[in-house]
Amino acid sequence: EVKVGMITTLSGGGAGLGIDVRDGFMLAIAQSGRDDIEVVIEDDQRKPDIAVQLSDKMIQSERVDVMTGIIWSNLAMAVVPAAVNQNVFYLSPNAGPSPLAGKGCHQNYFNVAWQNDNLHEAAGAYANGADYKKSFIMAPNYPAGVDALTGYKRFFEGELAGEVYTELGQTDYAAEIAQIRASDADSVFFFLPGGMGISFLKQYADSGIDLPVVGPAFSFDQGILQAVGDAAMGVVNTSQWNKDIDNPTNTAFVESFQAEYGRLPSLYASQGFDTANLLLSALDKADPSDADAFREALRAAEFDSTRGDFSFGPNHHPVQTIYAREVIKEGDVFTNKILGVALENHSDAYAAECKM
Amino acid sequence: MSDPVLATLNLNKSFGALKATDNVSIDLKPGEIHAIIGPNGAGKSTLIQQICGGLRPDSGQVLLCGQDVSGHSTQARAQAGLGRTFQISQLCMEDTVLENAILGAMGAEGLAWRFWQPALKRPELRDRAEAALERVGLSDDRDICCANLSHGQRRQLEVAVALTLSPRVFVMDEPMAGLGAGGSKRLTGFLDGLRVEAPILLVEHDMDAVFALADRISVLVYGKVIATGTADEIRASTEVRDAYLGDAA
Amino acid sequence: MRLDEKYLNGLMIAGLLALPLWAVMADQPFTITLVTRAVILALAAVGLNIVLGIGGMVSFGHAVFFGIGGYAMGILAFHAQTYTALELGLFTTDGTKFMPVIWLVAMITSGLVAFFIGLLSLRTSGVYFIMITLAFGQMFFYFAISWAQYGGEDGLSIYVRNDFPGLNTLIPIQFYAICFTLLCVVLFLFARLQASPFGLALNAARQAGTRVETVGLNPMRLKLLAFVISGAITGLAGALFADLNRFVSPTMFSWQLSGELIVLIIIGGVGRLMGPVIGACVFVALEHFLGELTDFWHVYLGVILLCIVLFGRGGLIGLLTGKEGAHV
Amino acid sequence: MSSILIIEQILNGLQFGVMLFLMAAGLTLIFGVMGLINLAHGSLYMIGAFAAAAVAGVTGSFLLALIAALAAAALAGAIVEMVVIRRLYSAPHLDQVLATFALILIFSEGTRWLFGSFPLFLDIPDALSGPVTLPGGIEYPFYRLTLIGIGLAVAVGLWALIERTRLGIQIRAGENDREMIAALGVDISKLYTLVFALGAALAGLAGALVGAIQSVQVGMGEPVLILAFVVIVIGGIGSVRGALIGALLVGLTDTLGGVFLPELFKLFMENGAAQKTGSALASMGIYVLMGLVLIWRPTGLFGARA
Amino acid sequence: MTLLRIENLSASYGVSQALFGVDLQMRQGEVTALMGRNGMGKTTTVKAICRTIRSEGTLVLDGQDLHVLASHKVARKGVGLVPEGRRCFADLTVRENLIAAARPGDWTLRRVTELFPRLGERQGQRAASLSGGEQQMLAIGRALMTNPRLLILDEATEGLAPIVRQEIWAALHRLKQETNVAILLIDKSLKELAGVSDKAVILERGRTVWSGVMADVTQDISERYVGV
Ligand SMILES: Nc1ncnc2c1ncn2[C@@H]1O[C@H](COP(=O)(O)OP(=O)(O)OP(=O)(O)O)[C@@H](O)[C@H]1O
Ligand SMILES: Nc1ncnc2c1ncn2[C@@H]1O[C@H](COP(=O)(O)OP(=O)(O)OP(=O)(O)O)[C@@H](O)[C@H]1O
Ligand SMILES: CC(C)C[C@H](N)C(=O)O
Ligand SMILES: [Mg+2]
Ligand SMILES: [Mg+2]
Repeated sequence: EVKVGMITTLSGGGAGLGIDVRDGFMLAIAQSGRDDIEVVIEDDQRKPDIAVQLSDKMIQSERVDVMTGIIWSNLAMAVVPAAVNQNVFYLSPNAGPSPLAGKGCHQNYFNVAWQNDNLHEAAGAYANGADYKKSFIMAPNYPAGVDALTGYKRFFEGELAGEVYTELGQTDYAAEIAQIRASDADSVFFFLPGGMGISFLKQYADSGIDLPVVGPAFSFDQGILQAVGDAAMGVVNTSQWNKDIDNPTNTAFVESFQAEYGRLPSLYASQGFDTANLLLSALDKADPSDADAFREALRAAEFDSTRGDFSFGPNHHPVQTIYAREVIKEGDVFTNKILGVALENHSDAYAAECKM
Repeated sequence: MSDPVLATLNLNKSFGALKATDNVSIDLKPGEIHAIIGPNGAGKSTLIQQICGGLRPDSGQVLLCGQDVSGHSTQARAQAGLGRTFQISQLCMEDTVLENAILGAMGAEGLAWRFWQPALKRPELRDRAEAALERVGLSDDRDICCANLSHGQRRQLEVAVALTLSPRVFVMDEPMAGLGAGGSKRLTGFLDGLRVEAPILLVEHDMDAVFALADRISVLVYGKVIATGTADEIRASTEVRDAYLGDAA
Repeated sequence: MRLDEKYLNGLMIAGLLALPLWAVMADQPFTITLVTRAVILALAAVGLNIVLGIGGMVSFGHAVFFGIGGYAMGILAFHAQTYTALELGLFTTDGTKFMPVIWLVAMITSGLVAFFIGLLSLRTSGVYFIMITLAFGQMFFYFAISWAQYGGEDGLSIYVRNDFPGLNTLIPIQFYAICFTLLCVVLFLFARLQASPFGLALNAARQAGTRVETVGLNPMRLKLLAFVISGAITGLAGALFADLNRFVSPTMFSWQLSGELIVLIIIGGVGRLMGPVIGACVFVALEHFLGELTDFWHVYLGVILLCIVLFGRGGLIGLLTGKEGAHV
Repeated sequence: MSSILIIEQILNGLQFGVMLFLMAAGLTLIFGVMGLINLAHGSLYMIGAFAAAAVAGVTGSFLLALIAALAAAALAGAIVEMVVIRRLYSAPHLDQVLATFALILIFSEGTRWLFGSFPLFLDIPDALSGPVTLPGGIEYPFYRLTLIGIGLAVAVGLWALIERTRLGIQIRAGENDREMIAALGVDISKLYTLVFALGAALAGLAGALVGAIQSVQVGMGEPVLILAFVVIVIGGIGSVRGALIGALLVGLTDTLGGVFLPELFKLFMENGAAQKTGSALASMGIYVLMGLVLIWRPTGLFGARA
Repeated sequence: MTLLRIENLSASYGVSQALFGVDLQMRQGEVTALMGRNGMGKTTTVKAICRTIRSEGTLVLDGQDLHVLASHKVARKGVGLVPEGRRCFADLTVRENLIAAARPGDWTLRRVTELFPRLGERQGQRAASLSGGEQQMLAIGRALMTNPRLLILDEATEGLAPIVRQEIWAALHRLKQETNVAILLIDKSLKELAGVSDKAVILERGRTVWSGVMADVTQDISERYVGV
C-alpha cells in the first residue's frame, strides 16, 4: 500500500493547469491497474500558506510516502524544501524554480517537467536558428519571469532591442506594444503565462505589428489556445512535449486522455501522466519505505515517457529534447505542430551548483 | 462689573457670498444667562460652532476667561471649560444613557487614557455621571440604550452630558427644542438655578423660556447683532419685532 | 432559546483547549495544525477588531501588519539560518531564532508602521479610509513582490521553526500551546481595554466623533493609539503565522488576506470579544471540510456565509445570543 | 525616446483610463449612489464577459454577444438585489461586505462549474479590428478608439441620469434616507433593483467590451474590482465626473509610470536592474497616487461626503 | 366621513412595547392634535400610520386597511409626513428635495416657494447647509409636494423663530380653510394647537387616555397629561 499526496490548484483562475496535471496523473494510475496506490488530492487555491498546511497534513496525518502536484514556483518553494527534509519524496509535475535545481537541490526531489529556464533557453536557441538578430523580450516582474529572460538571454546570440518587466497579472499591454513598435526589433520573445498571454496576444494581433513572436509553451497550451484564437496562429513556441510526438506511449496517451476526459491533453496533462508513470516504474522496483532503493529506482527513470527518451541529470532534473512548435488549426480546434528540435538532450544551467 | 467669562471679538465667517457671522462681539458675564435669538438662518449655530471650535472664523477672536482660544481645537476648548449642547443631538446611540454620561465624566476627569479598570466601575466617573442624570431626571433610564430613547429624552441627555463636564461656561443650542411643554417648563426652572454654577450662552426659539430666563438678550439677524438688552428692551424694539418676534412679544 | 454570551465565550475557550488535546490522543496532528491556524488568524482578527469593532475604522490593509510580522520573523530567522549579517544602518545583527525577540521586533515594527499609516489615513473616514488603507496594503504587497533579496514573489522558507525556551516548537501541540496562550492573553487584554475608559471613549468616537470632542477628548489620538495597538497585535499574529508555516511570502500582504480578516470578524460578530475567534474557527473548519466534499466548494462556502449575514444579524454570536453587534 | 512614442503612450494612458472608467461606471452608480459596497461588482463584469463569449461562440455575432452580456449581467444584478442586497440596506455596512464577498465565491466557482476551468474565446469583430492611422502618423487600434467613444458616451449618459433626471434625484435621496423617501411615496425597492441592474449591466458591458481584448477567465473581475474602487475613490464617491477624471489619472499614471520609470532608473542603473526596480515602483504607482490624493483631499477630488 | 380610523393600535421596538392601545379617528378636513408628554408614543403612532414600524390593531385609511400596504403605498394613498427631526435629504439641493417628493396635484414647486419664500431663495443650496428652521420649512414643503389628503406634522414648529412659527401656523390655518386636507398635529405649543385644532387626542404610556373636542381640553386635563 503506497500513499501519494497531491497538492494542486483546483479552484480559482489558475485551476485549469492543476486539473490537467491531476487528470493526466490519475489516468496513468488507472491504466496501471494497481489498486494498492492511494492518491490524496487537495486544492491549494494557489495560496502558498494553504499549500504549506496541506503539506503538513499530508506528512503528519496522512503519512504519505510521495508528494506531487504543485503548479506554481512560489508554492513549490514554500512546500518542497520542508517536505523533502522530512524524508518524503517529491515529484514535481510542473514547477521547476532555479534554487531547487541548484544550491537547494535535494536527493528526494525529482522534477519530471523541466527546470523553469528550459523552455526559454530553447526559445533563445530557436531564435538563433531563425536568424533573429534583435529581440524585444518581456516577462512579468517576479522570479519565474526573471528566470525566463535570463534563460532566453543565455542562449540568444543576437542583441536586445528592449527588455521589459511587466506587472504580474497585467491585462493591458498597449504601452508595451507601443514600445515594441517603436523599437527596431526583428522579433519578440515573451513569457506571460495564462491569462496575461491571452491578453497580450490578442492585443498584439490587433496592433498591426507583424514581427515574429516566440515564447514558451505556457501561453499556447491546449487549455488556453482556443481562448487566444486566431491571434496565436503561426506563432512559434517551445515545448518538451506535443501531441504529435511520435511514439507509442504518446499516441496511446493522447487517445486515452481524449477518450477519458473528452478534450485534448495539454503539456501539463502529459507532465502529470509522466510523473505518475515514473512513480509506477519506481514502485515496481522498490518500496518507498526503503528510501535508498526507491530513490535509485526513481533516478533510473525507467518508464516510457510521452516525450520519448527521458533521463535525469545529476540534480534530478530532466535531460530532454525541447521542440519548437507552431500553432495551427485542425478543423475547428487550435493546436500545435512540431516544427523541429530547438535543443537536443538539454539539461539545465544549475546542475553544477547542486551538491548531493 | 466683573470680567466676562466668554467673549467674542469681531467674529466674521462667510460661506461663499453669504455672511453668516458679521463682526459679532458678544460677551457672557459670571452668573448671567445671555440669550441669543434671531430668525432661522441668522447664524446662531454658526456663531456657536465658532465659539466651540467646530468652525474656524475668517477673522476675530474668541476669549474664554480672558484667554484667547481662537486657535484651539474643540477638545482644548472643552478642557478649558466650555460645555456645549447641540441643536441636533450628538449621542452614542448604541450606548446606554449612563455610558453617555460617563463619557462626559471622563472628559471632565481627563481619564480617557486608562486601559485597565472598567470605566463603569470607577467611582469618580460614576458618581459624576449619576449626579448629572439625576439632575435632568433621567436616573431611572440610566440603563436604557440611547437608541431606545424618545426624542425628548435625548434632549435631556444632551444637557446631562454637558453637566458632567462641570464647565465654566455653558453654551446651549436650542436645548428646549423637542421638549414637550411640560419638559420645557421643567428645564426652564432648572437652567434658572444653573446660572449660579456657570453662566449660560443660550440659543433658543422658545420665547417663554427666553424671556423668563435671560438677563440679557442679543438679537442676531443676517449674521449681525442688531440689538442687545434686557427682555423688556428687546420686546419693545420694533426692529426685533419685525425681524423675529412678530406678535409673540 | 438564547445563549448568554459569557457561556458562549467559555464554551469556545474550552473547545480550543479540548480539541487539540483530543487530537493528540487520537494522533491527528493535522487537526492541531488546523486549530493553530484558526487561533493565529483569530489573534490577527482580534487585533483588527480593536480598530474595526470598537473604533469603527474599517481597515482594509491590516495584512500590512500581518505581513510585517511575518517578514520580521522571516528576515531574522533567514539571517540566523544562513549565518549572514543583517545590516540595519546603525548596527548589524546575525538575526535570531528566538521567538520572544522575534515577537518583540514584529510588534514594534508593525506598531511603528501602524503609527505612520494611521497618521496619514485617519485624515479620511468611511469608505475613503477603507480605500486608503487598501492602498497602503497594495504598496507593501508590490514592494514585497519585488524585494528580491528576500525571495520576492517566491517568498522565504525557514527550515526549522524558531525556538521558545523550554519547549520543542516542532511538536505541533507545543507550538499550539504558545499560540493559544498568546491568544488568551490578548483576549483578556481586549476585554479589559473594551471596558476601560479608553475603550469607552474609542467606542464613542466610532458613534459620534463630535460628541467626543465636545467632552474634551481627542478622537484622532484615541483612534491613532488604537490603530497602533491593533497593528502590533496583528503583527504578532503574522510572526506566529510565519512560524506555523515556516514560510513567508508576499501573499501575507495581499488584499485578499485583509479582506479575510474582516470577514472573520463579521462571521463571528463585530466588536464582540470572541467574534474573531468564532469567525476564524468556523471559517477554517468550513474551508477544510467543504474542500473535501467537492471541487466547487467555494460555492457552498459562499452560500453558508450568505446565510450567516442574512439570518444572523451581528454574526454568529448575534444569532446565538440574539443581540446585534456594533454597527460599522 | 521619440516624441511620437511619447504621444502614443499618453494616448495609451488615456485609453486605458477610459477603459477603467467603463469598468468603474457601474460601480460608481451602485457604490456612490446607493451607498453599497459591492465587492461582487467584479463578478458581474465576469458574467458579462462569459455571456458574451458564450453567445459569440454560438452565433458569431458580436452585437448579439454585447446584448447577451448586458442582459445576463442585468438579470444577475436584479436577482442579487432582490434576494440578498435588499435585506441589507439597513444592516451595518460591513454586512454588505461579507454578503458580497460570499457572492464573489458563488459567482466565480459557479461560472467555473458552468463553463469549465479554461479561458473562453471572445474576439474583436472584424469590422472593428486592425489599426487606423491617426494624424501625426500614429497607428492606433480602431477597437480601442471605439472603446474610448463608448466610455465617454456612458459617462455623459450616466451623469445626466444621476444629476438631471427625477429618477436620479430620487435615487440620491434614497441614499440619504431610505425610510424617508419611501414615506414620501417613492417605491425605493423597485428603484434600487433598477439601479442595481443598471450598474450590473454596465459592468457586464465593460466585461464584454474589454473581454474582447483580454482573457475571458474565472477571476478576471478581481483585479478590475480593486482598480475600479481606486478610480472612484480618487475621483470622489458619487461623482460620475470624478470617476472619469480619476480613471484618466489612474490610466495615465499606470501607463506612463510603467514606461518612464524604468527609463529614469536606466540613467543611473544597469539595464535589467533598472527595468526591475522601475516596474516594481510603477506597480505601486496608482496606490501612491491614491494615497496622495486622499491625504490632500480626504474625500477625493470631487467628493462631498464620506 | 371618517378618513383615518385607528383602534387599539399596539406596536413595539424589538422587545420593548411602545404602544398599548391607541385609538384615533380623523375626518376629512379636520385638524387633530396629538398630545402627550415626551416618550408617550406620539411619534410611534405616526410611524405606525406611515408603516415604518410594525403594528397591530385597526389601521384604516379611507376604507383601506393600511396594514397590508408598504410604506410608499401608504404615502401614495395620500399621507404626507413631516417627520420629527426634519430628515431632509442632506446631499440634495432644496429644489431636488422638493422634486424628489413631487406628485401631481395643486401643490407645485412654485406654490411651495410662495408659501416659504426663503426656500425659493435657497433653491440650489444643499439641504445639509440650511439652518434648522430652513430645514423645517423644507420638510413641510416636501410633504406638501406629495399633495396629501392627510398631512402629519410631528413637532412641526420645533426650532423655528416665533415669526416663522406664526407663518407656519398661519399657513396651517390657510390650509385648513382653503383645502380639504386632514391634518394630524404634534406640537408642544398648546396655545397654537388649540387655535387650529378641532379635536385632540392625548396619549399616556402608549395608550389613548383622552380624546374629544379641543375646546374641552381643560387646564386640568392639560396639567395632568401634558405637564402644563
Ligand atoms: N457649511 C455651510 N455652507 C453654506 N452655508 C451655510 C453653511 N452652514 C450654514 N450655512 C448658512 O448660514 C446661515 C446660518 O446658519 P445657522 O445654522 O447658523 O443658522 P441659525 O441661526 O442657527 O438658524 P436656526 O435657528 O434655524 O437653527 C444659513 O443661511 C445657512 O444656510
Ligand atoms: N427607535 C426606538 N427603539 C426603541 N424604543 C424606542 C424607539 N423610539 C422610541 N422608543 C420608545 O418608545 C416610547 C415612545 O416614544 P415616541 O418617540 O413615540 O415618544 P413621543 O411621544 O414622540 O416623545 P417625544 O415628544 O419625546 O418625541 C418611548 O418610551 C421611547 O423610549
Ligand atoms: C505555468 C508555469 C509557467 C508556472 C511557473 N512555473 C510559475 O512559477 O509561475
Ligand atoms: Mg441653529
Ligand atoms: Mg416624538
